[in-house]
Amino acid sequence: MEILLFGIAKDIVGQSEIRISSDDAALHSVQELKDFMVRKFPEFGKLSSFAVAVNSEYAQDDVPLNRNDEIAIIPPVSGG
Amino acid sequence: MEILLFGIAKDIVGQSEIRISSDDAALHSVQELKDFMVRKFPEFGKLSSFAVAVNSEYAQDDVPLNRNDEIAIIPPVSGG
Amino acid sequence: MDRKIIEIVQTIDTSQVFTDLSDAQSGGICVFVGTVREFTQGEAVVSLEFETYEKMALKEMDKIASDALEKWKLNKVIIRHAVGLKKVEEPVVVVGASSAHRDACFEACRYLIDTLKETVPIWKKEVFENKAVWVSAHP
Amino acid sequence: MDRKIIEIVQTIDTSQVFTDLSDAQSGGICVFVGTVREFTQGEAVVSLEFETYEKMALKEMDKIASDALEKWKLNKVIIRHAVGLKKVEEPVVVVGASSAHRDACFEACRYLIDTLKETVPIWKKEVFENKAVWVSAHP
Repeated sequence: MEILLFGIAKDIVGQSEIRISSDDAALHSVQELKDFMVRKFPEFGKLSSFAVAVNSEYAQDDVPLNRNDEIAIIPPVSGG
Repeated sequence: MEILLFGIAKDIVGQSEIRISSDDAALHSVQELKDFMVRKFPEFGKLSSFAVAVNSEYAQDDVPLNRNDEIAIIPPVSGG
Repeated sequence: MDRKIIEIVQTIDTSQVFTDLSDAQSGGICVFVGTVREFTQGEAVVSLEFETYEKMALKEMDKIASDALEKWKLNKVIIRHAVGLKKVEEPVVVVGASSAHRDACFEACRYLIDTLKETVPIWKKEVFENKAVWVSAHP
Repeated sequence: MDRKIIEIVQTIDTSQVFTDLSDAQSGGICVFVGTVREFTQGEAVVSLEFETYEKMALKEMDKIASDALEKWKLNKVIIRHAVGLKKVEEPVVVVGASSAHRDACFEACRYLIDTLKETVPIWKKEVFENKAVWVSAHP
């Protein structure tokens, strides 16, 4: 599973994408992905908030994740 | 006394200025000028309203008129 | 440097206004442009004609700009009105303001155009195919 | 003809926006431009860097424009955001709308910028002399 990273998320992880294999963790939902990220990179727990996008749409915590989904971490936006 | 006319006021009178001599009328205030205009050109009475400017400032009805003032009839404005 | 631009012009160049209002202390610029609309209450407008009492109009526009600078924290304010014959889609008025934060420039911009329409001695004649009407003249 | 202009660009040309929004059925055009401000809480900003998740940002911008077209009677709507490095006074975002009457374009313009700042995946890094900060990232 590939996760796209932007803004401060990219800085925290140190790269613009992270690959999570099923050996690392079995992530079945947005909530599980968020928990995993905070566990693996505690800096995520210090953000104001962060969202997850599945197939380039904001996804609620209960949205399931599938292998072919395009998944992205969306830290607090600050456009404009 | 010269009175500047704009917009529909110019159309009503048929010219862009009107000269009122003291033989025509003795106009001592904005109110007297307004009354004179409505009497002489009844179309002024049909307007939504009209104001008078003295020395290029809106003038209340009780403002006195002096011979050297720049006086103008201000029909309802519609800029923008 | 003057923070107010107050002008009556023959032709409005809308491409210029953001340069006029730009400022290093501003994070936001809000601009309203009034243009000639093709239809008024279902009737096709051929053109608009704007006339002004220029000396007084400039004074009134300046008052509005000064009031806005007092009411809100603004960096620059512009009120530019065109006179003469204007065709459909042509700009007739540009008002705008720049400020550090967007609340101020939005509120000021609205105030500028609303107040201009109430107080500035400019008159608009709508020219239709078969008649011409001074706007707002009659009840 | 499409009534929405939705773009992510490297450089914003503010001189173009009124032409983009001009329409024979419109009497008013309201535009907001966000620019780089020199000081943030008293500290001198050297530059801003904007990054985006472009595919998703364009989708979210399109939703905002469509919502505005539903909420108000608008003729055209624009949302154009710049990415990359921006210096003080440079424009970073342009939003705007045209409508027959000015209420609609003012309200819509405000809605466009407010909603963009809440939902569109664009991130701004403020670069100061001695540090760089992702805006809004931390409480």
